[in-house]
Amino acid sequence: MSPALTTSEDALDDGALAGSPAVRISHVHKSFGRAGAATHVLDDITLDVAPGEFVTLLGASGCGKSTLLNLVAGLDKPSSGTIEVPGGRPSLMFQEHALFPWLTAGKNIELALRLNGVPRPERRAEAERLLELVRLGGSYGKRVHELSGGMRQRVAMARALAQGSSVLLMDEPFAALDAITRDVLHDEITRIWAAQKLTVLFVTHNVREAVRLAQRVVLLSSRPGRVAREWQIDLPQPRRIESAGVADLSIEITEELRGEIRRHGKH
Amino acid sequence: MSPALTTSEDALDDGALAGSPAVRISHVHKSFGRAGAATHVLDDITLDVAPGEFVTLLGASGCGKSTLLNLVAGLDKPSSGTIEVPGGRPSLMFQEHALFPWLTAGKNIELALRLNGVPRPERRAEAERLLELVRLGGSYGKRVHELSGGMRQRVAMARALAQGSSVLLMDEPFAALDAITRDVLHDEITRIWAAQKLTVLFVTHNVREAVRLAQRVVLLSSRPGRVAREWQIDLPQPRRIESAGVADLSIEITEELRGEIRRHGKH
Amino acid sequence: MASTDTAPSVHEAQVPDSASVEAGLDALEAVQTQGTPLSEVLRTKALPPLIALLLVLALWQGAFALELTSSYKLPSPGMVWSSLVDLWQAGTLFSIVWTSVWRGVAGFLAAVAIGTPIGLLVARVKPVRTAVGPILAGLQSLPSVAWVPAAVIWLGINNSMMYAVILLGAVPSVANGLVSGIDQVPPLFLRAGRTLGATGLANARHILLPGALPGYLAGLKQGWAFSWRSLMAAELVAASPDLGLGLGRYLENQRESADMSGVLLGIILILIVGMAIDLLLFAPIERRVLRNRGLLTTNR
Amino acid sequence: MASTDTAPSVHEAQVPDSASVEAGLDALEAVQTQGTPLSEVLRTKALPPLIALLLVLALWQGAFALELTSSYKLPSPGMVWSSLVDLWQAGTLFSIVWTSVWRGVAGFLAAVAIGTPIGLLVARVKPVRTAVGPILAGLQSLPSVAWVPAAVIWLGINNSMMYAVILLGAVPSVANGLVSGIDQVPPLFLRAGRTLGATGLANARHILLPGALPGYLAGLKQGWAFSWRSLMAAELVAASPDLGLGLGRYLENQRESADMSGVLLGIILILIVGMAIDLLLFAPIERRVLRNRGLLTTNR
Amino acid sequence: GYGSKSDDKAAGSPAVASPAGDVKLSADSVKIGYFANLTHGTPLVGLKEGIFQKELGTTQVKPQIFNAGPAEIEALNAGSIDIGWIGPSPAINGYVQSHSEALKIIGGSASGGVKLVVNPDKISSVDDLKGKKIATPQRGNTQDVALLNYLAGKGLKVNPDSGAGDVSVVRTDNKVTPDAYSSGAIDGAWVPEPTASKLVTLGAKVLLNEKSLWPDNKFVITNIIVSQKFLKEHPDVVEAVLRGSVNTNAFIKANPDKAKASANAAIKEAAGNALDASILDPAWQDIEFLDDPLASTLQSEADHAVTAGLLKKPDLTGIYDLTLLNKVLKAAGQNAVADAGLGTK
Ligand SMILES: Nc1ncnc2c1ncn2[C@@H]1O[C@H](COP(=O)(O)OP(=O)(O)OP(=O)(O)O)[C@@H](O)[C@H]1O
Ligand SMILES: Nc1ncnc2c1ncn2[C@@H]1O[C@H](COP(=O)(O)OP(=O)(O)OP(=O)(O)O)[C@@H](O)[C@H]1O
Ligand SMILES: [Mg+2]
Ligand SMILES: [Mg+2]
Repeated sequence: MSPALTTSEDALDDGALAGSPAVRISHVHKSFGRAGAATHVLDDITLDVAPGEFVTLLGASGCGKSTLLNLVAGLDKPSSGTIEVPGGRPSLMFQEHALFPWLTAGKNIELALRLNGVPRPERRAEAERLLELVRLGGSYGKRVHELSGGMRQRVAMARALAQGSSVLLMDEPFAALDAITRDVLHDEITRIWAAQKLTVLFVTHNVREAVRLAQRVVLLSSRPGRVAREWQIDLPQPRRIESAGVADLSIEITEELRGEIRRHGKH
Repeated sequence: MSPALTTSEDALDDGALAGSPAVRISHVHKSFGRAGAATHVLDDITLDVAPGEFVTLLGASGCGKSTLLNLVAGLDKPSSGTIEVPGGRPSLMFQEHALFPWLTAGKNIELALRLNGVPRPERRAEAERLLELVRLGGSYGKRVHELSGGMRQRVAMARALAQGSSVLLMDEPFAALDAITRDVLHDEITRIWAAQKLTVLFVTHNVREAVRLAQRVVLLSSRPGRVAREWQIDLPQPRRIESAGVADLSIEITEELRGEIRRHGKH
Repeated sequence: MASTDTAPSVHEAQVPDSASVEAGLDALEAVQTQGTPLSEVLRTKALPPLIALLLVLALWQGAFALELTSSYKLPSPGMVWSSLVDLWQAGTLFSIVWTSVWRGVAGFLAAVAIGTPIGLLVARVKPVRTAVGPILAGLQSLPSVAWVPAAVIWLGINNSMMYAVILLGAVPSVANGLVSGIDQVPPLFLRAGRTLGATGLANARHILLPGALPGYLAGLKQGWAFSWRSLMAAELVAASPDLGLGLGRYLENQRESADMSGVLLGIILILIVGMAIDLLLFAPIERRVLRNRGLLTTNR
Repeated sequence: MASTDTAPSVHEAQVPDSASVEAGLDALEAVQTQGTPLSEVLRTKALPPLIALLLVLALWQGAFALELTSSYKLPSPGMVWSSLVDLWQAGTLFSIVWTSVWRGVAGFLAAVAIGTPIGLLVARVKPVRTAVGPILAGLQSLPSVAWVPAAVIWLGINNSMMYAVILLGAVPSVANGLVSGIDQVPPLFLRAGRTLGATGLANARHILLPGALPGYLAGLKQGWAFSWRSLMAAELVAASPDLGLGLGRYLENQRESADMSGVLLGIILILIVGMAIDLLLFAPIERRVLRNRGLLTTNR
Repeated sequence: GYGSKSDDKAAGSPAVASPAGDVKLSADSVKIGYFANLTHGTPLVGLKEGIFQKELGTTQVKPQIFNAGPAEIEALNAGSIDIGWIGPSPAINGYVQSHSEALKIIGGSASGGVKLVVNPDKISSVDDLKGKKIATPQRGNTQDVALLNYLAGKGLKVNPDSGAGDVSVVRTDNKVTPDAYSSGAIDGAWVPEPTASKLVTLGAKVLLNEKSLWPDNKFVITNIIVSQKFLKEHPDVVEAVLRGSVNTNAFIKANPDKAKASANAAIKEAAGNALDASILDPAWQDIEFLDDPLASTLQSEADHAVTAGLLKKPDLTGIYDLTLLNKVLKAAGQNAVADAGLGTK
């Protein structure tokens, strides 16, 4: 990998060295269930995310990615180890859209704005802007059950952005989207990330997507989840998902992922 | 495209000509809501699926793929037009897993077996076999909330297979799966389809996946949903998702899809 | 099967014979939803209750005509009707109904105002739950009549006594309804609320209460039933000009004078009030809540 | 916030001051779940109710000691205790409690058996719903005492009269609970059931009832409250040697002899039975149902 | 149309407002409790005819109508009523349970009006009672005690708590008793008027009139009680009410038919329905309205209750305070009444 680090990454590294990462995960273990029949899900995860960094998490189904995101969001407690998010409670976009069925699409976003302290007169316009951003202009008044699967995911993404936190956690945000819509949103999220200097921790199953978006790709192993390997992605932005650079790296990572999965037998 | 049709496809074409498709969708319109504020979702869809055929449906997010599958499954009524499924109620795998939270993973599958008339002594073994198939051996006793997103999808797929209907409708069954697990399941579903002579109508966003699996790819346009174009896929099975043939066709279809989406502006 | 049972006829044909009764019912249910004309609305909404009413009246009159029992035990519908006419002409009908309804509604609203915060606390604060939860359940199963002596001794015979009895009957019910509503809110929504930064009151207002609304509404309906029944019990204790003549008292008076048609009229009036509150207050709210959440896809 | 409020301390520090009360409550809730030792269980489960009990007793004794009112209006805990001792020594305590509990439980079970199919029909068959739904709501708000004369005329003074009154009180409640439970079942599950081929009874058994279980349970709890209260009302009206002496009758007897400590003892016994049924019957079922569905992630 | 038969409001209220308004009493109002029942004929008639109001002047009467004794005692304890007409057993219970603090009996009002009525098809004489079901209104109330005492005298044993024994004693609300009788759930009842006469209209026969068991055919059925606090604070008001009571009883004796109609009208006003003549006439005839509280019969009733095992030996000393009554009677030129040694010391 070429050492063509961008300036922003330099700054990030400095920040990391200065001891103030945006997310610091140290020696985190997590298991579910009672002592005897516990499932050990995460095992000694240590990971720092620098402010303004875009990290994607890859791993087999069931390896513990969502669990890790929940821990970082403060929704669950690690069995041992510590997690620090100095910038305050992160925004989280759940794997299952988690939109409130008693509110319309627009009102779901407005609720996030409201709890984020946005004054009432601005909320409506801001909500419509965010809907426009996820290509759902005109769906403001739709109920959750009137949206298609992909539309729900996009509303959830808009709501996560509305939370306005500097750390953004996203759990497979584009899984239910067609390639074209996804491409558009890739561009948008990269733009927002750069413009607002967000720190993003992004879970995906799509290796190309991971490479397309991230500054760093982290591969988790399964049972228990450990950090198996990391890649610094030094390809220049804006990248294209079809580009050869992305494809080459994706093949390398996929091979590694395949190896990880094979090592743990059938799961 | 080479005319390398397999024998089974020949048989299908004969069946279709003989006037007995497994699914016959004729001039189906579907709109939601009351007269004034109705959303017109599907517009004059006509589509026959021959017995034993594997058809994938592609289309932008929100174009009406799930709606069409629901109609075929008999869960909703077309506003006009008719749908016939002579072979009886099809199996449907929902986009949102739809597992019953009051049952364990295994019991969810056993319920399908039971309603399908499988005698009690065989159910347990059959359920475990199906779980093994979706690489979830050992998750029999897990509750739905204890499964990861991808695991839920796989249990739902196992449950759909347990229904034992000759027509199988699948709504983005592999959206939440990592590439490796998905590859394995691609092989499994192709094997089962061939072995049990199933008729499959399969919705996906992943163009490569569509090409990898299908005998025919149907592209739906958006707002309202219409059949925009169809492709017969004549690549020999077993195919590999990374193969050049699949990639080439995928690029062609993606281009077409992009055109479709562009034609309807931002949605 | 309102929302799911709309399979095209081709599917319908596959319903096994053994379930044909159910299928028949299903078919009855599968009402066309789009652009229903007025006549259709009347047919589906007004007809069934009307038929039910006529059926009951016919059975009643039939039992009377067959002289199954003497007329003082079972008066005819006509006799009850003339009791009603008497009450109408005496000019007391509305005041009787209104006295009770007003008191019941006021007491119920107070019970909601008190029961809701209690329910929130019990549902969300664990020590309060272990300490207060069973007490609420116990209170709920304590008959109102048991409270009456205590309430009378402490408060005297007046409106505050009535309200105390209503509250003791209805508050636990409202609180319990909210608790079980909150228990049923999917944890995903609670977590989503948390990541949105909803804590304390904001959490209650934006997540817990709307999330628990369907269950809470069920609790409110039961709470209304308890209010109304407790009120009837309280009205029995004493009659005084200050308290006015309510429905419970009216029923008791008819009972004392062994006027069976009056008793039946009282029962019917109480029934009608209960039904009216359900139809005019709870049913529309419930329908709206369910529809907004996509739990109700056809119109009822 | 049992399931969501377990943020690491770093997050905890960001809770704004204004919500500190809530935060305190949250902290109280955040109980460690893994491998809780017995002492811990006792502390979290037994302590709060015990404290609540002691608090009530202290307040009561305080009110008595301050002579807020004369002792025949508010007897001391000690006086109630000696009433209990009397009852114990007379050897009638258990028979009194048992007579009522047995009758109440039997009536309640019958109400469940009758109310469940009615609830299913009302929830799923639209004409039945429009016709019978409001009647159920009306019946529910009809006080049990209103039924007693009719029940006596038709059935006499015996156990069937008691059961009739209990059923009329509890059946609508159970049925309504089931209806609102079914209304809350996400349509996705109904559709899933349908594609699995669950129709008619199979649908009820495998999809509707389990799907509606949390709401249904809430209805059952209210149904029990109605059963128990109706039973008390029925016992008040008539006592015959055949019927035995139940709690409601005991309470009324004490009231008639103006024995306030006896009245309070009666109230407390009724409360205890209500709490016991909740703690021993409903709470474990409810906990299990919620836990199985992941609606309850920490142990209560 | 609506309200076309409503009573003229003025006609419904007591005839006389207040006399020349010479004396002003110490209280602005007095709350009086009673049942809308024939044995409470004194307050029914006296209030309807305005006899009380005449004596009370500007002090307003606030009537409060109860169904049952316990509720009235509770209301007295709560201060919701000051003076009440009530049967002997709730009066005794209220007095004893409050350790002599709550109330005093300050006068009598009625005697008689209790009968044992039975189903003639099943019971033709006292000897047939064995194995039958006889109703009383409440466990331990006056009629219940009387029945148990009577049965004991005939050698029939009954468990006082459950009512089981040689005769099944069914304690049931007076309102339900006629229903229970017609459904065959009971074979007879020892009940006060008008329930007794109601049963007779349903085909029952009077087997025994309770007054025949008492000396002079007299036993107390209704007393006047007052809360001790009120008696201490407003003796002038209590005296005025007693004067009203004495005058009413005299009025009833002088105009039996007018009084009967007046009582029935008061019942209609309170309960919405008047009694049928077939019930009213025999019942009214059997009740004697008098000022004497028949203190000795109260003591006997209590003794009977103790014998039957329904009461612990009560200390009734001080339950009566007949000073005011005797003062009123003396002023009216009548004889003083005795408190059988149970008066205030
Ligand atoms: N509440 C729970 N109780 C028990 N086990 C759980 C619970 N939550 C998650 N697990 C287990 O933890 C493991 C990791 O789950 P997680 O949801 O983090 O996976 P994931 O990496 O997000 O997978 P996917 O890509 O399929 O979403 C799974 O094996 C799952 O069964
Ligand atoms: N119950 C409903 N009421 C109103 N509109 C609905 C309803 N169900 C679906 N729609 C609308 O129909 C359109 C198609 O929805 P559908 O779920 O079929 O899309 P889809 O092709 O499956 O999309 P995706 O790929 O995102 O899942 C959407 O615009 C949606 O808003
Ligand atoms: Mg996940
Ligand atoms: Mg879809």
